[in-house]
Amino acid sequence: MLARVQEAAFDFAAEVTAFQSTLTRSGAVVSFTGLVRDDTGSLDHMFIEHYPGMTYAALQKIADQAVEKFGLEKALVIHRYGRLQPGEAIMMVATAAAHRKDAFAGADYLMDYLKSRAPFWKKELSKDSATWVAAKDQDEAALAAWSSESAAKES
Amino acid sequence: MLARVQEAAFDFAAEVTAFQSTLTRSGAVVSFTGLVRDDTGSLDHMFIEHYPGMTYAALQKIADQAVEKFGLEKALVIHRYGRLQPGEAIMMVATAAAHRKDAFAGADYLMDYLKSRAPFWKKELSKDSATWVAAKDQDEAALAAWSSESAAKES
Amino acid sequence: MKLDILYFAWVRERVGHSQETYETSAATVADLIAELVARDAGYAAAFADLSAICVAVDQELCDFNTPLIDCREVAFFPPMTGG
Amino acid sequence: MKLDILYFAWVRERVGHSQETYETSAATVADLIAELVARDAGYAAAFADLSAICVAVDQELCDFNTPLIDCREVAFFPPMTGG
Repeated sequence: MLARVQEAAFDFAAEVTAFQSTLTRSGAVVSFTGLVRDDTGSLDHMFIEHYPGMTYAALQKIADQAVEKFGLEKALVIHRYGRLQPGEAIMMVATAAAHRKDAFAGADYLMDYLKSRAPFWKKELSKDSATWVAAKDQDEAALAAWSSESAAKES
Repeated sequence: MLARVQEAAFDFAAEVTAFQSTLTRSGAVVSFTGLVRDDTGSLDHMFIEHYPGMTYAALQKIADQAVEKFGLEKALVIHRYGRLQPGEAIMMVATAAAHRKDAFAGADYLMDYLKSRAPFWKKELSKDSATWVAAKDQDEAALAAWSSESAAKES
Repeated sequence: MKLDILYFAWVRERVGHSQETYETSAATVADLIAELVARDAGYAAAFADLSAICVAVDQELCDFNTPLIDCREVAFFPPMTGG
Repeated sequence: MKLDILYFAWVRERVGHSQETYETSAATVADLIAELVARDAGYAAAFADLSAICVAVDQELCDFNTPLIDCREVAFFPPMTGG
Protein backbone atom coordinates (compact mmCIF):
# COMPACT_ATOMS: atom_id res chain seq x y z
CA MET A 1 0.00 0.00 0.00
CA LEU A 2 2.71 2.43 1.07
CA ALA A 3 6.31 1.72 0.18
CA ARG A 4 9.47 3.81 0.25
CA VAL A 5 13.11 3.22 -0.66
CA GLN A 6 15.57 5.77 0.62
CA GLU A 7 19.17 6.33 1.57
CA ALA A 8 18.40 8.72 4.43
CA ALA A 9 17.46 7.62 7.93
CA PHE A 10 13.74 7.59 8.67
CA ASP A 11 12.01 8.81 11.82
CA PHE A 12 10.32 5.69 13.17
CA ALA A 13 8.22 7.59 15.70
CA ALA A 14 6.91 10.05 13.10
CA GLU A 15 6.23 7.26 10.60
CA VAL A 16 4.22 5.16 13.04
CA THR A 17 2.33 8.18 14.32
CA ALA A 18 1.35 9.19 10.78
CA PHE A 19 0.45 5.58 9.95
CA GLN A 20 -1.84 5.28 12.98
CA SER A 21 -3.46 8.68 12.55
CA THR A 22 -5.39 7.72 9.40
CA LEU A 23 -6.86 4.43 10.61
CA THR A 24 -10.64 4.12 10.82
CA ARG A 25 -11.46 0.45 11.29
CA SER A 26 -8.36 -1.09 12.89
CA GLY A 27 -8.01 -2.33 16.45
CA ALA A 28 -4.48 -3.64 16.04
CA VAL A 29 -1.24 -2.09 14.80
CA VAL A 30 2.00 -4.05 14.56
CA SER A 31 5.36 -2.60 13.65
CA PHE A 32 8.74 -4.14 13.05
CA THR A 33 12.10 -2.39 12.88
CA GLY A 34 15.32 -4.05 11.74
CA LEU A 35 18.52 -2.65 13.22
CA VAL A 36 22.16 -3.13 12.18
CA ARG A 37 23.50 -5.63 14.69
CA ASP A 38 27.14 -6.02 15.58
CA ASP A 39 27.44 -9.58 16.87
CA THR A 40 31.21 -9.76 16.93
CA GLY A 41 31.98 -6.25 18.12
CA SER A 42 34.12 -5.72 15.02
CA LEU A 43 31.56 -4.39 12.54
CA ASP A 44 32.53 -0.99 11.22
CA HIS A 45 29.48 -0.44 9.05
CA MET A 46 26.99 -2.15 6.77
CA PHE A 47 26.55 -1.29 3.12
CA ILE A 48 23.25 -2.08 1.41
CA GLU A 49 23.16 -2.27 -2.36
CA HIS A 50 19.84 -2.36 -4.22
CA TYR A 51 18.38 -2.51 -7.73
CA PRO A 52 16.91 0.96 -8.18
CA GLY A 53 14.81 0.07 -11.23
CA MET A 54 13.12 -2.77 -9.43
CA THR A 55 13.13 -2.06 -5.69
CA TYR A 56 10.17 0.25 -5.31
CA ALA A 57 7.88 -1.93 -7.43
CA ALA A 58 8.96 -5.03 -5.48
CA LEU A 59 8.17 -3.38 -2.12
CA GLN A 60 4.85 -2.09 -3.40
CA LYS A 61 3.90 -5.54 -4.68
CA ILE A 62 4.84 -7.23 -1.39
CA ALA A 63 2.84 -4.67 0.59
CA ASP A 64 -0.20 -5.07 -1.68
CA GLN A 65 -0.03 -8.85 -1.31
CA ALA A 66 0.04 -8.58 2.48
CA VAL A 67 -2.92 -6.18 2.50
CA GLU A 68 -4.98 -8.52 0.37
CA LYS A 69 -3.96 -11.78 2.05
CA PHE A 70 -4.70 -10.61 5.61
CA GLY A 71 -7.42 -8.02 4.99
CA LEU A 72 -5.23 -5.25 6.37
CA GLU A 73 -6.54 -1.71 6.50
CA LYS A 74 -3.05 -0.47 5.65
CA ALA A 75 0.56 -1.60 5.33
CA LEU A 76 3.75 0.43 5.27
CA VAL A 77 7.25 -0.63 4.16
CA ILE A 78 10.32 1.61 4.35
CA HIS A 79 13.72 0.20 3.38
CA ARG A 80 17.05 2.01 3.32
CA TYR A 81 20.16 1.46 1.21
CA GLY A 82 23.72 2.76 1.36
CA ARG A 83 25.99 3.01 4.37
CA LEU A 84 24.58 2.26 7.84
CA GLN A 85 26.22 2.26 11.26
CA PRO A 86 25.68 -0.41 13.96
CA GLY A 87 22.43 0.32 15.79
CA GLU A 88 20.89 2.24 12.89
CA ALA A 89 17.48 1.21 11.58
CA ILE A 90 17.68 -0.60 8.23
CA MET A 91 13.99 -0.85 7.54
CA MET A 92 10.54 -0.91 9.08
CA VAL A 93 7.12 -2.31 8.34
CA ALA A 94 3.79 -1.48 9.93
CA THR A 95 0.44 -3.22 9.54
CA ALA A 96 -3.06 -2.34 10.73
CA ALA A 97 -6.03 -4.70 10.92
CA ALA A 98 -9.29 -5.10 12.76
CA HIS A 99 -7.88 -8.04 14.70
CA ARG A 100 -4.56 -8.75 16.28
CA LYS A 101 -3.72 -12.04 14.58
CA ASP A 102 -4.06 -10.53 11.09
CA ALA A 103 -1.86 -7.56 11.99
CA PHE A 104 0.84 -9.89 13.37
CA ALA A 105 0.62 -12.35 10.46
CA GLY A 106 0.71 -9.48 7.95
CA ALA A 107 3.91 -8.06 9.45
CA ASP A 108 5.53 -11.49 9.66
CA TYR A 109 4.59 -12.20 6.03
CA LEU A 110 5.96 -8.84 4.88
CA MET A 111 9.27 -9.60 6.59
CA ASP A 112 9.54 -13.08 5.11
CA TYR A 113 9.02 -11.66 1.62
CA LEU A 114 11.33 -8.69 2.11
CA LYS A 115 14.12 -11.05 3.22
CA SER A 116 14.12 -13.04 0.00
CA ARG A 117 12.17 -11.16 -2.66
CA ALA A 118 13.16 -7.52 -2.32
CA PRO A 119 16.32 -6.70 -4.32
CA PHE A 120 18.66 -5.66 -1.51
CA TRP A 121 22.08 -7.07 -0.72
CA LYS A 122 23.87 -6.48 2.57
CA LYS A 123 27.62 -6.26 2.97
CA GLU A 124 29.27 -6.20 6.39
CA LEU A 125 32.51 -4.24 6.56
CA SER A 126 35.02 -4.45 9.38
CA LYS A 127 38.62 -3.25 9.59
CA ASP A 128 39.91 -6.52 8.14
CA SER A 129 37.11 -7.88 6.01
CA ALA A 130 34.15 -7.21 3.74
CA THR A 131 31.56 -9.97 3.57
CA TRP A 132 28.30 -10.21 1.67
CA VAL A 133 25.58 -11.51 4.00
CA ALA A 134 24.45 -14.92 2.75
CA ALA A 135 20.79 -15.79 2.32
CA LYS A 136 19.65 -18.60 4.59
CA ASP A 137 17.87 -21.78 3.57
CA GLN A 138 15.34 -21.02 6.27
CA ASP A 139 14.40 -17.81 4.45
CA GLU A 140 13.14 -19.80 1.47
CA ALA A 141 11.49 -22.31 3.82
CA ALA A 142 9.59 -19.44 5.46
CA LEU A 143 8.21 -18.35 2.08
CA ALA A 144 7.26 -21.89 1.17
CA ALA A 145 5.32 -22.17 4.44
CA TRP A 146 3.09 -19.20 3.49
CA SER A 147 2.34 -20.79 0.11
CA SER A 148 1.50 -24.19 1.56
CA GLU A 149 -0.66 -22.49 4.20
CA SER A 150 -2.63 -20.75 1.43
CA ALA A 151 -2.94 -23.99 -0.51
CA ALA A 152 -4.23 -25.79 2.59
CA LYS A 153 -6.81 -23.07 3.28
CA GLU A 154 -8.00 -22.95 -0.31
CA SER A 155 -8.28 -26.70 -0.72
CA MET B 1 10.93 -6.36 32.27
CA LEU B 2 9.21 -3.01 32.02
CA ALA B 3 5.53 -2.75 32.88
CA ARG B 4 3.21 0.18 33.48
CA VAL B 5 -0.46 0.52 34.40
CA GLN B 6 -1.94 3.96 33.94
CA GLU B 7 -5.15 5.86 33.35
CA ALA B 8 -3.55 8.55 31.18
CA ALA B 9 -2.88 8.17 27.47
CA PHE B 10 0.66 7.17 26.50
CA ASP B 11 2.73 8.45 23.60
CA PHE B 12 3.29 5.28 21.59
CA ALA B 13 5.92 6.75 19.27
CA ALA B 14 7.90 8.22 22.16
CA GLU B 15 7.69 4.97 24.12
CA VAL B 16 9.03 2.86 21.24
CA THR B 17 11.75 5.40 20.49
CA ALA B 18 12.90 5.34 24.13
CA PHE B 19 12.66 1.54 24.13
CA GLN B 20 14.86 1.27 21.03
CA SER B 21 17.39 3.81 22.22
CA THR B 22 18.80 1.59 24.97
CA LEU B 23 19.29 -1.60 22.95
CA THR B 24 22.77 -2.99 22.53
CA ARG B 25 22.44 -6.48 21.05
CA SER B 26 19.08 -6.50 19.26
CA GLY B 27 18.53 -6.55 15.53
CA ALA B 28 14.74 -6.76 15.71
CA VAL B 29 12.10 -4.68 17.47
CA VAL B 30 8.40 -5.54 17.31
CA SER B 31 5.63 -3.41 18.73
CA PHE B 32 1.90 -3.89 19.05
CA THR B 33 -0.76 -1.31 19.84
CA GLY B 34 -4.38 -2.12 20.63
CA LEU B 35 -6.91 0.57 19.73
CA VAL B 36 -10.55 0.98 20.79
CA ARG B 37 -12.50 -0.21 17.77
CA ASP B 38 -16.07 0.84 16.99
CA ASP B 39 -17.39 -1.99 14.81
CA THR B 40 -21.04 -0.97 14.90
CA GLY B 41 -20.64 2.78 14.71
CA SER B 42 -22.62 3.09 17.95
CA LEU B 43 -19.87 2.86 20.58
CA ASP B 44 -19.77 5.92 22.81
CA HIS B 45 -16.78 4.88 24.89
CA MET B 46 -15.04 1.94 26.52
CA PHE B 47 -14.49 1.61 30.24
CA ILE B 48 -11.67 -0.59 31.51
CA GLU B 49 -11.79 -1.81 35.11
CA HIS B 50 -8.75 -3.41 36.73
CA TYR B 51 -7.55 -4.93 39.99
CA PRO B 52 -5.07 -2.35 41.28
CA GLY B 53 -3.47 -4.63 43.87
CA MET B 54 -2.69 -7.28 41.29
CA THR B 55 -2.34 -5.62 37.88
CA TYR B 56 1.21 -4.34 37.97
CA ALA B 57 2.61 -7.60 39.33
CA ALA B 58 0.70 -9.57 36.68
CA LEU B 59 2.09 -7.43 33.85
CA GLN B 60 5.59 -7.63 35.26
CA LYS B 61 5.35 -11.42 35.53
CA ILE B 62 4.06 -11.79 31.96
CA ALA B 63 6.85 -9.55 30.64
CA ASP B 64 9.52 -11.47 32.58
CA GLN B 65 8.19 -14.77 31.22
CA ALA B 66 8.36 -13.49 27.64
CA VAL B 67 11.92 -12.22 28.14
CA GLU B 68 13.05 -15.57 29.46
CA LYS B 69 11.14 -17.78 27.01
CA PHE B 70 12.34 -15.99 23.88
CA GLY B 71 15.71 -14.64 25.03
CA LEU B 72 14.55 -11.07 24.55
CA GLU B 73 16.91 -8.20 25.32
CA LYS B 74 13.95 -6.23 26.60
CA ALA B 75 10.16 -6.21 26.78
CA LEU B 76 7.75 -3.38 27.52
CA VAL B 77 4.07 -3.54 28.47
CA ILE B 78 1.86 -0.50 29.02
CA HIS B 79 -1.86 -0.97 29.76
CA ARG B 80 -4.44 1.70 30.45
CA TYR B 81 -7.63 1.62 32.49
CA GLY B 82 -10.59 3.96 32.87
CA ARG B 83 -12.57 5.69 30.13
CA LEU B 84 -11.32 5.48 26.53
CA GLN B 85 -12.76 6.92 23.31
CA PRO B 86 -12.95 5.03 19.99
CA GLY B 87 -9.58 5.16 18.24
CA GLU B 88 -7.63 5.65 21.48
CA ALA B 89 -4.77 3.29 22.30
CA ILE B 90 -5.66 0.82 25.07
CA MET B 91 -2.26 -0.75 25.49
CA MET B 92 1.03 -1.50 23.83
CA VAL B 93 3.82 -4.02 23.99
CA ALA B 94 7.31 -3.88 22.52
CA THR B 95 9.93 -6.60 22.30
CA ALA B 96 13.58 -6.57 21.23
CA ALA B 97 15.67 -9.59 20.28
CA ALA B 98 18.73 -10.47 18.26
CA HIS B 99 16.55 -12.19 15.69
CA ARG B 100 13.23 -11.36 14.13
CA LYS B 101 11.34 -14.56 14.91
CA ASP B 102 11.99 -14.24 18.65
CA ALA B 103 10.85 -10.61 18.68
CA PHE B 104 7.63 -11.52 16.84
CA ALA B 105 6.95 -14.60 18.97
CA GLY B 106 7.65 -12.65 22.16
CA ALA B 107 5.13 -9.95 21.25
CA ASP B 108 2.52 -12.51 20.22
CA TYR B 109 3.04 -14.43 23.48
CA LEU B 110 2.75 -11.24 25.55
CA MET B 111 -0.55 -10.43 23.86
CA ASP B 112 -1.97 -13.92 24.37
CA TYR B 113 -1.17 -13.72 28.09
CA LEU B 114 -2.41 -10.17 28.52
CA LYS B 115 -5.74 -11.15 26.95
CA SER B 116 -6.50 -13.82 29.54
CA ARG B 117 -4.16 -13.42 32.49
CA ALA B 118 -3.96 -9.71 33.18
CA PRO B 119 -6.76 -8.50 35.49
CA PHE B 120 -8.56 -6.08 33.17
CA TRP B 121 -12.23 -6.09 32.19
CA LYS B 122 -13.61 -4.10 29.28
CA LYS B 123 -17.07 -2.63 29.11
CA GLU B 124 -18.50 -1.14 25.92
CA LEU B 125 -20.94 1.70 26.43
CA SER B 126 -23.28 3.04 23.77
CA LYS B 127 -26.29 5.34 24.07
CA ASP B 128 -28.61 2.37 24.68
CA SER B 129 -26.46 -0.33 26.24
CA ALA B 130 -23.55 -1.24 28.45
CA THR B 131 -21.95 -4.63 27.77
CA TRP B 132 -19.00 -6.37 29.38
CA VAL B 133 -16.75 -7.77 26.66
CA ALA B 134 -16.79 -11.57 26.90
CA ALA B 135 -13.62 -13.62 26.90
CA LYS B 136 -13.34 -15.92 23.90
CA ASP B 137 -12.70 -19.65 23.96
CA GLN B 138 -9.93 -19.03 21.43
CA ASP B 139 -8.11 -16.88 24.00
CA GLU B 140 -7.66 -19.89 26.27
CA ALA B 141 -6.79 -22.07 23.27
CA ALA B 142 -4.02 -19.60 22.35
CA LEU B 143 -2.50 -19.95 25.84
CA ALA B 144 -2.75 -23.73 25.73
CA ALA B 145 -0.86 -23.70 22.41
CA TRP B 146 2.15 -21.96 24.03
CA SER B 147 2.22 -24.54 26.83
CA SER B 148 2.02 -27.52 24.51
CA GLU B 149 4.71 -25.97 22.29
CA SER B 150 7.00 -25.74 25.32
CA ALA B 151 6.20 -29.29 26.36
CA ALA B 152 6.96 -30.55 22.85
CA LYS B 153 10.30 -28.70 22.76
CA GLU B 154 11.34 -29.89 26.19
CA SER B 155 10.44 -33.53 25.62
CA MET C 1 -10.72 -15.53 59.94
CA LYS C 2 -11.29 -12.01 58.63
CA LEU C 3 -11.02 -11.58 54.84
CA ASP C 4 -11.18 -8.71 52.40
CA ILE C 5 -13.33 -9.84 49.50
CA LEU C 6 -13.13 -7.91 46.21
CA TYR C 7 -15.50 -8.11 43.25
CA PHE C 8 -14.87 -6.90 39.71
CA ALA C 9 -16.81 -6.24 36.51
CA TRP C 10 -20.24 -7.89 36.32
CA VAL C 11 -19.57 -9.92 39.47
CA ARG C 12 -19.25 -6.60 41.27
CA GLU C 13 -22.42 -5.28 39.63
CA ARG C 14 -24.46 -8.33 40.67
CA VAL C 15 -23.11 -8.46 44.22
CA GLY C 16 -23.78 -4.73 44.53
CA HIS C 17 -20.45 -3.56 45.96
CA SER C 18 -16.77 -3.75 45.10
CA GLN C 19 -15.27 -4.69 48.45
CA GLU C 20 -16.18 -5.95 51.90
CA THR C 21 -14.56 -7.31 55.01
CA TYR C 22 -16.01 -10.70 55.85
CA GLU C 23 -15.66 -13.06 58.82
CA THR C 24 -15.63 -16.72 57.82
CA SER C 25 -14.40 -20.15 58.75
CA ALA C 26 -14.58 -21.44 55.18
CA ALA C 27 -11.75 -23.87 54.49
CA THR C 28 -11.61 -23.39 50.72
CA VAL C 29 -12.68 -20.96 48.03
CA ALA C 30 -15.58 -23.28 47.20
CA ASP C 31 -16.77 -23.19 50.83
CA LEU C 32 -16.58 -19.40 50.81
CA ILE C 33 -18.65 -19.19 47.63
CA ALA C 34 -21.30 -21.46 49.20
CA GLU C 35 -21.53 -19.12 52.19
CA LEU C 36 -21.82 -16.04 50.00
CA VAL C 37 -24.48 -17.56 47.74
CA ALA C 38 -26.63 -18.24 50.81
CA ARG C 39 -26.55 -14.56 51.82
CA ASP C 40 -28.83 -12.99 49.22
CA ALA C 41 -30.09 -13.04 45.64
CA GLY C 42 -27.34 -10.71 44.40
CA TYR C 43 -24.58 -13.11 45.48
CA ALA C 44 -26.61 -16.05 44.15
CA ALA C 45 -26.87 -14.31 40.76
CA ALA C 46 -23.17 -13.45 40.74
CA PHE C 47 -22.15 -17.04 41.40
CA ALA C 48 -24.93 -18.77 39.42
CA ASP C 49 -22.52 -19.98 36.72
CA LEU C 50 -19.22 -20.92 38.33
CA SER C 51 -17.66 -21.71 34.96
CA ALA C 52 -17.75 -17.94 34.36
CA ILE C 53 -16.03 -17.05 37.65
CA CYS C 54 -12.31 -16.65 38.28
CA VAL C 55 -10.72 -16.26 41.69
CA ALA C 56 -7.49 -14.84 43.06
CA VAL C 57 -6.31 -15.51 46.60
CA ASP C 58 -3.88 -12.91 47.91
CA GLN C 59 -3.60 -11.61 44.33
CA GLU C 60 -2.59 -14.91 42.76
CA LEU C 61 -4.92 -16.66 40.33
CA CYS C 62 -6.05 -20.00 41.72
CA ASP C 63 -8.98 -22.43 41.63
CA PHE C 64 -11.98 -23.22 43.81
CA ASN C 65 -10.17 -25.96 45.72
CA THR C 66 -7.56 -23.54 47.01
CA PRO C 67 -7.46 -23.52 50.83
CA LEU C 68 -7.99 -20.21 52.62
CA ILE C 69 -5.31 -20.67 55.29
CA ASP C 70 -3.78 -17.40 56.50
CA CYS C 71 -5.07 -15.56 53.47
CA ARG C 72 -6.12 -11.92 53.65
CA GLU C 73 -7.67 -11.08 50.30
CA VAL C 74 -9.94 -13.02 47.97
CA ALA C 75 -11.11 -11.56 44.65
CA PHE C 76 -13.87 -12.80 42.35
CA PHE C 77 -14.23 -11.72 38.72
CA PRO C 78 -15.21 -12.89 35.24
CA PRO C 79 -12.57 -14.16 32.80
CA MET C 80 -10.16 -11.33 32.13
CA THR C 81 -10.29 -9.34 28.90
CA GLY C 82 -7.05 -7.39 28.76
CA GLY C 83 -5.04 -6.54 25.69
CA MET D 1 19.07 -7.90 -29.86
CA LYS D 2 20.65 -5.21 -27.70
CA LEU D 3 20.33 -5.74 -23.93
CA ASP D 4 21.25 -3.82 -20.82
CA ILE D 5 22.79 -6.29 -18.40
CA LEU D 6 23.05 -5.33 -14.73
CA TYR D 7 25.11 -7.04 -12.03
CA PHE D 8 24.71 -6.68 -8.27
CA ALA D 9 26.61 -7.52 -5.08
CA TRP D 10 29.35 -10.16 -5.47
CA VAL D 11 28.21 -10.97 -9.00
CA ARG D 12 29.05 -7.36 -9.87
CA GLU D 13 32.38 -7.59 -8.05
CA ARG D 14 33.40 -10.74 -9.94
CA VAL D 15 32.25 -9.49 -13.34
CA GLY D 16 34.07 -6.24 -12.67
CA HIS D 17 31.35 -3.75 -13.61
CA SER D 18 27.76 -2.98 -12.69
CA GLN D 19 26.21 -2.48 -16.09
CA GLU D 20 26.85 -3.00 -19.79
CA THR D 21 25.03 -2.91 -23.09
CA TYR D 22 25.40 -6.23 -24.86
CA GLU D 23 24.46 -7.48 -28.31
CA THR D 24 23.23 -11.07 -28.34
CA SER D 25 21.05 -13.56 -30.13
CA ALA D 26 20.63 -15.74 -27.00
CA ALA D 27 17.16 -17.26 -26.88
CA THR D 28 16.98 -17.76 -23.13
CA VAL D 29 18.63 -16.59 -19.93
CA ALA D 30 20.62 -19.85 -19.86
CA ASP D 31 21.95 -19.19 -23.38
CA LEU D 32 22.96 -15.68 -22.35
CA ILE D 33 24.84 -16.97 -19.32
CA ALA D 34 26.70 -19.47 -21.52
CA GLU D 35 27.81 -16.62 -23.80
CA LEU D 36 28.93 -14.48 -20.88
CA VAL D 37 30.87 -17.29 -19.19
CA ALA D 38 32.85 -17.78 -22.42
CA ARG D 39 33.99 -14.13 -22.42
CA ASP D 40 36.50 -14.13 -19.57
CA ALA D 41 37.50 -15.51 -16.19
CA GLY D 42 35.56 -12.83 -14.26
CA TYR D 43 32.26 -13.87 -15.83
CA ALA D 44 33.21 -17.53 -15.42
CA ALA D 45 33.83 -16.94 -11.69
CA ALA D 46 30.59 -14.97 -11.29
CA PHE D 47 28.51 -17.76 -12.85
CA ALA D 48 30.50 -20.72 -11.51
CA ASP D 49 27.71 -21.78 -9.14
CA LEU D 50 24.37 -21.20 -10.82
CA SER D 51 22.47 -22.30 -7.71
CA ALA D 52 23.71 -19.05 -6.14
CA ILE D 53 22.53 -16.83 -9.02
CA CYS D 54 19.14 -15.14 -9.38
CA VAL D 55 17.92 -13.38 -12.49
CA ALA D 56 15.36 -10.70 -13.30
CA VAL D 57 14.23 -10.01 -16.85
CA ASP D 58 12.80 -6.54 -17.33
CA GLN D 59 12.78 -6.20 -13.53
CA GLU D 60 10.70 -9.31 -12.87
CA LEU D 61 12.23 -12.29 -11.06
CA CYS D 62 12.33 -15.32 -13.35
CA ASP D 63 14.35 -18.46 -14.00
CA PHE D 64 17.05 -19.54 -16.44
CA ASN D 65 14.54 -20.98 -18.93
CA THR D 66 12.91 -17.60 -19.43
CA PRO D 67 13.01 -16.55 -23.10
CA LEU D 68 14.64 -13.22 -23.96
CA ILE D 69 12.08 -12.11 -26.54
CA ASP D 70 11.71 -8.32 -26.78
CA CYS D 71 13.36 -7.83 -23.43
CA ARG D 72 15.51 -4.81 -22.70
CA GLU D 73 17.10 -5.40 -19.30
CA VAL D 74 18.51 -8.51 -17.64
CA ALA D 75 19.91 -8.43 -14.10
CA PHE D 76 22.03 -11.05 -12.32
CA PHE D 77 22.55 -11.13 -8.58
CA PRO D 78 22.94 -13.42 -5.55
CA PRO D 79 19.91 -14.41 -3.44
CA MET D 80 18.47 -11.23 -1.96
CA THR D 81 19.07 -10.31 1.66
CA GLY D 82 16.60 -7.56 2.43
CA GLY D 83 14.78 -6.95 5.68
